[in-house]
Amino acid sequence: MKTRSLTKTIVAALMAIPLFCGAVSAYELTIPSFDYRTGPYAPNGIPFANGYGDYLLMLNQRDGGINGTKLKLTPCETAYNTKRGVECYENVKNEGDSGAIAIQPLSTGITYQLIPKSSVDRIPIFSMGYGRTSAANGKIFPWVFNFPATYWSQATVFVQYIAEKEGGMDKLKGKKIALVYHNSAYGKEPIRTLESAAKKFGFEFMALPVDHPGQEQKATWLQIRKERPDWVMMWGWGVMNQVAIKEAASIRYPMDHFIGVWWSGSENDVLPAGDGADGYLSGAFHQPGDNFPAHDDIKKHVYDKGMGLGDRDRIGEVLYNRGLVAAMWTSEAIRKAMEIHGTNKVKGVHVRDGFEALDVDEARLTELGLPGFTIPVKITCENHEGPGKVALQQWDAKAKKWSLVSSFYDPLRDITGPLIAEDSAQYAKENSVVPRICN
Amino acid sequence: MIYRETGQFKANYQDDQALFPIAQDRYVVLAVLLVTFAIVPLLLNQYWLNAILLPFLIYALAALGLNILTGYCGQLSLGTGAFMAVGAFSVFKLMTVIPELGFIPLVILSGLITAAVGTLFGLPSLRIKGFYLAVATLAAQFFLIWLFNKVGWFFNYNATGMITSPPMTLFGVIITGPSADPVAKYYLVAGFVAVFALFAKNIARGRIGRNWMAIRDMDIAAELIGVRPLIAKLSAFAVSSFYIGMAGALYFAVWLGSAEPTEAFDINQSFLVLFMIIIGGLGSVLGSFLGAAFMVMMPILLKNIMVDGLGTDAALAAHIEIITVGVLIIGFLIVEPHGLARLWRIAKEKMRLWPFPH
Amino acid sequence: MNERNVGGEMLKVENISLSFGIMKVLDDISFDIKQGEIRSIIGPNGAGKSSMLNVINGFYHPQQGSITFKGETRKQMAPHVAASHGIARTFQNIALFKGMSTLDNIMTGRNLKMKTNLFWQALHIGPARAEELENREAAERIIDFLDIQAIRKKPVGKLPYGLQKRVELGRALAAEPELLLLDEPMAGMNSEEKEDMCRFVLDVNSEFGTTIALIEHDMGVVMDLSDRVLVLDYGKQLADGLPDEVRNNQDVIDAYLGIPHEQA
Amino acid sequence: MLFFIEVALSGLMAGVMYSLVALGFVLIFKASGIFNFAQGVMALFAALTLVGLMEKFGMPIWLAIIGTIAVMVALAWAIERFMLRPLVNQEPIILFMATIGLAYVLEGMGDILWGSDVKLLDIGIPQGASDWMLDSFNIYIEKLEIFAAGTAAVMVTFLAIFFQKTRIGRALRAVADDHQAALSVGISLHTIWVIVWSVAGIVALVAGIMWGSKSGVQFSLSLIALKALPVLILGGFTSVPGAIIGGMIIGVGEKVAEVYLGPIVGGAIENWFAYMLALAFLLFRPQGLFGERIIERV
Repeated sequence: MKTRSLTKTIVAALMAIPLFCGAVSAYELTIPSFDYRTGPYAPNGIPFANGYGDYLLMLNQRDGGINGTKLKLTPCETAYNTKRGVECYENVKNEGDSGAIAIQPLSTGITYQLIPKSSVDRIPIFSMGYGRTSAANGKIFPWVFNFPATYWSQATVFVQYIAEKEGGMDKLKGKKIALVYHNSAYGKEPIRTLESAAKKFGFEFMALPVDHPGQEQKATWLQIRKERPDWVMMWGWGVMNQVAIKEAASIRYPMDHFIGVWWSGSENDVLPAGDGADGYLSGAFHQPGDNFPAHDDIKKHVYDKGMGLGDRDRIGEVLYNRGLVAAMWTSEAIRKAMEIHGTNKVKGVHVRDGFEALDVDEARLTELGLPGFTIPVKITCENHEGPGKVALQQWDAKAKKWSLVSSFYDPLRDITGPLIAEDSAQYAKENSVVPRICN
Repeated sequence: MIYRETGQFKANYQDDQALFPIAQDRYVVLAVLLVTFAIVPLLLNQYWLNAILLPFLIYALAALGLNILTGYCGQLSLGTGAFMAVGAFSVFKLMTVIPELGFIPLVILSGLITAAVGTLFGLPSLRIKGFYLAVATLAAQFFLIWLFNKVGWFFNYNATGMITSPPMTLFGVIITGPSADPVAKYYLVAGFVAVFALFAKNIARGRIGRNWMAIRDMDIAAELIGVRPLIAKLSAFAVSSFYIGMAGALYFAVWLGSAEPTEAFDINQSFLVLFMIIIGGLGSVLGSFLGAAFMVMMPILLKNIMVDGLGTDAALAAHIEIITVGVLIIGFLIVEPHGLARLWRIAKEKMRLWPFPH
Repeated sequence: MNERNVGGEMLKVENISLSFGIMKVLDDISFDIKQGEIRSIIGPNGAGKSSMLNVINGFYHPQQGSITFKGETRKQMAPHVAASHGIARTFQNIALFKGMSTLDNIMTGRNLKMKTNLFWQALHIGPARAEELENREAAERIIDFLDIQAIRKKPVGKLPYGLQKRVELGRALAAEPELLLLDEPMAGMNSEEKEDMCRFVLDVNSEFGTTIALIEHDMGVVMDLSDRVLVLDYGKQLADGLPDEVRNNQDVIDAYLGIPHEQA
Repeated sequence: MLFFIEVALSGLMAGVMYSLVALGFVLIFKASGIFNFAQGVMALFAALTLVGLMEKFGMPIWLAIIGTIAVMVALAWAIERFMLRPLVNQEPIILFMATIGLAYVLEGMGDILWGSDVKLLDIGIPQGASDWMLDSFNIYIEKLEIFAAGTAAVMVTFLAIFFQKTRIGRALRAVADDHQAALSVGISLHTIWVIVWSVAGIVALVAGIMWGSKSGVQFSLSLIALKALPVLILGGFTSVPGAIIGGMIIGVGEKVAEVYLGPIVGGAIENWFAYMLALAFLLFRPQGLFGERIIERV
């Protein structure tokens, strides 16, 4: 039992450290960045973190932060691991004089972990298109924002795209659609939506789980070979994506009938499959490529000064741009918060209001140097999902680039709506949350 | 205070049997308990309670459990993660079904459920030994996790299979859920750990503990002096799983607050706890604590030094951290294969005899 | 030694045959052990002496033959059953619990005398505490008897060979056995250690009235200690009788002089 | 029926892929009684090095392979010198732990040296489905896996020759039995360990190449170790043929289970089924299919 005393000494030593290096002169806005540059998912984590960080650094360099208040980017390595996520959260939440003002957990596990805490610590969670789908219900999750579109919306969009290709919603009847999913909370997300869609439109739905990490998917793809579904959707992550796409190619599955969620649609995922991946589709809510003014600013103000987080030539990759768009919306929310509360010394509690009043339309995007980069987003008190619009992008193996091949579809709210209501209600019940009134 | 036992004569075996025969040890333990329960909560901020002390205590409990099985009874197990999951999901179900029972009974109940499961998966140990057994316990690891991930009943049929611990109170104080006060959580967990560490020590130094060690050191001889391998091994699995189960329950309900089987209880969890007991010291209660402290704090310490202190880039820091952990582990095994606890004991012996070399 | 009262038959071994695969270890062995006597089993290496003991306390299961212990006849019994019926033993190459202290090793020997359940043990109050104490006293009596007080708390792994043998004897005695099987208790000891051990064996036999079956190579020791001697060679029963008879038995002499078997 | 054959076949193939990893475990366990948990990470490390040498230094494939082998040998030497030698005669579990520590070190080093993004590994191993099989029998088999099976066969033959015919090989077998015997062969234990770990390193390289070409070289590659463990206990820690046969049994078993049993119970049962299968075997042969018999004496 003597350990404890020993422990104390260590703890004392530990405690000293943050004291030495927490002091800041001018008021800075602490924006934590939960990275995972190590572990099985690092290949996806790195570009996102780079995009997220680069954009914020660019704001600092170009405009001296937001309305003249500098941003303090505080990276913390989570390795996509919930336990480390806790440590990161506790570490950053009171960092600097603003405290963490908005958190992008970048992991379903960590998001679920933080959702209850957010309301207590009054720090908004911006789980951009991932995390808990029913958090779209702002009445029950005032502190969580998952715009621009949830997994469930995305699933319904894929169904619509399929219908369009098949020639109308009525043509879905009797079709067979398979879902290959990462056997985890994240991967299970779309199942209910697709099930109720299957009921509604009369297509046959089969779900095939793949265990982490998913290097060996023979069994899964043999089943697909046997069942011959007309379309295959994939909710994959990490090495699972690459293997799945290769397998699909090997069994000569038509790539233009294979649709991945937007976490299954980066360069990393398709390159290993080479030409086989040509025509593979995936969800998207922003443009790929680095041909936007904002990218030029990043190169000019960040990379030319040698402050870039990644390689210059990987700017504009899909996941890089996703990080960038996340940073953009976050900074806009901060701007909004300053506007609403008439101060630059904002904290998490203010930024939440900023998120809730967020309104980034095409005009604003153009001002930000991102014309047509993504869809206009308007958040309201009850709807934290925003537009819920999703488009599809397709991989061109020759040119080695992604490009949007569809318009932005609206989700089928008559399917997602009830599910969201139900799930958020259950959460409210289990955790005795009283829905707030939105006016 | 010099560490001496001279002048402390044992009039009868009673005193000699005492937990800490040497007076100074008793003082130290009392001091530690005092610090733990009276001073720490005042002294430390949320970060230290939530991010370091809670996990440290909870892992210490898990390590105690594994140490009973591996350290005392010599049965190598890699199923710790899964058994923690059993505890976590049991307590989740119980909290949602019969919360009126109160939190502490629920945790103990989940421990008992885990004990049952653990005993079941302990059965192969009667036939399989060493690494074969270790790998066999992985069957438990993968199967149980799969079960909790697939069967809706375990997570009340929610959309994702993610379980979230509902708020519960103890003596009117909230101890689970987001609004629970870290200090309250800390007291709860520290209380659990202190009590069950005492129990573990008692069992270990009694008949049952001796039988476990007999099986560990020479199972044949043990059998020939009337120790029944069946009972000894299975009881070790049961008690061990009981501890691990409670640790899992606290880990989920008090510390994490929400968990997903495939990630929070994966095989790395099993290895982490195994590390703790090896680094800390096999067959030592103290070692379980030292090991847990080491494995929980060292990475954080490294990270803080490198990132906050030296301003190393987070990714590089993370890589260096992994390497350092690895090197330290190997280094420790080379320096003292019997773990931190042994180092401590040696230090004590030295103090005891000081200044005389022998 | 005649003042010792050697009673009736305690153990009877009849036509025991044991083989591993093709290798025949024991071939139709029959003998008995009387209450309170010191019975020796001798023979060259590989004669099957240890195997015989293993059969007696149930570690090996013979293909043929039966064992009668205290009137009960069985073909075989589980080791822990044998132990609970009062058969204890020591081992040719020491089988102590290396990780444990001398005291704990001997306390483990008391295992069968202790009953309290896990719950009481965890609390370490009431029955558990009382039981622990009374057995501790029993253990201490043995420690005094073998006078190893000095190494009470020492881990046995580090003790010198002779002492380890002594502790192992202590562990066997702790069970208060009726039949004590000693497998080469004096192997690898110097003469004075041997003397000590001899004394202990005799004392155990006379003071506690424990019946003893021992395997030993040192003929001198055997002839001094034993009431009767059984001789095994290549798993066969070569001779059985009083020390002097055995000493003058031609086959035994041949066997020991190592005259090739087939000629003998 | 045809489909069943297809499933079984791809099971066999997958099994061989596991065997490639299991082989490394067996070699080291056979010669030094160490359960080398780092085997998976060694495969990753080897593959990373290979790719790194090809990309960063633009080496031709053959040179890069030689370079990687050199690295693996150097690694083996370092491991022996700085890890095994100080830990000689320690409890198996201690050595096991040490190898996990080693795994961490290699993982970190790999990341720092070569970065942690996905790398393509193309050394001209045929990829994709075998069209001939697909067209003429409508059976789907990966060319890569056929190639892997061939490689495995070659490797096992080599190892067999190595163990039976060469002096070092015999020495290795001797060490497995007891260390004194090894010394009598006239080779120091240290040398033997360096050799064993080098061989295991090369085996790891082969495994790394196969899995790397299959799924790209990245961290997850190290996790195939977990796929190799059931193979290991089923085949026996000390048997080279065991690793191959075990691999095939596990491969077929898990695939058939996943395809036919999976849909009924909700899928993704491969992993635990493999372990359960191995466990079931163990209950009948506690030392694995081909492991040496354990005889207890007192």
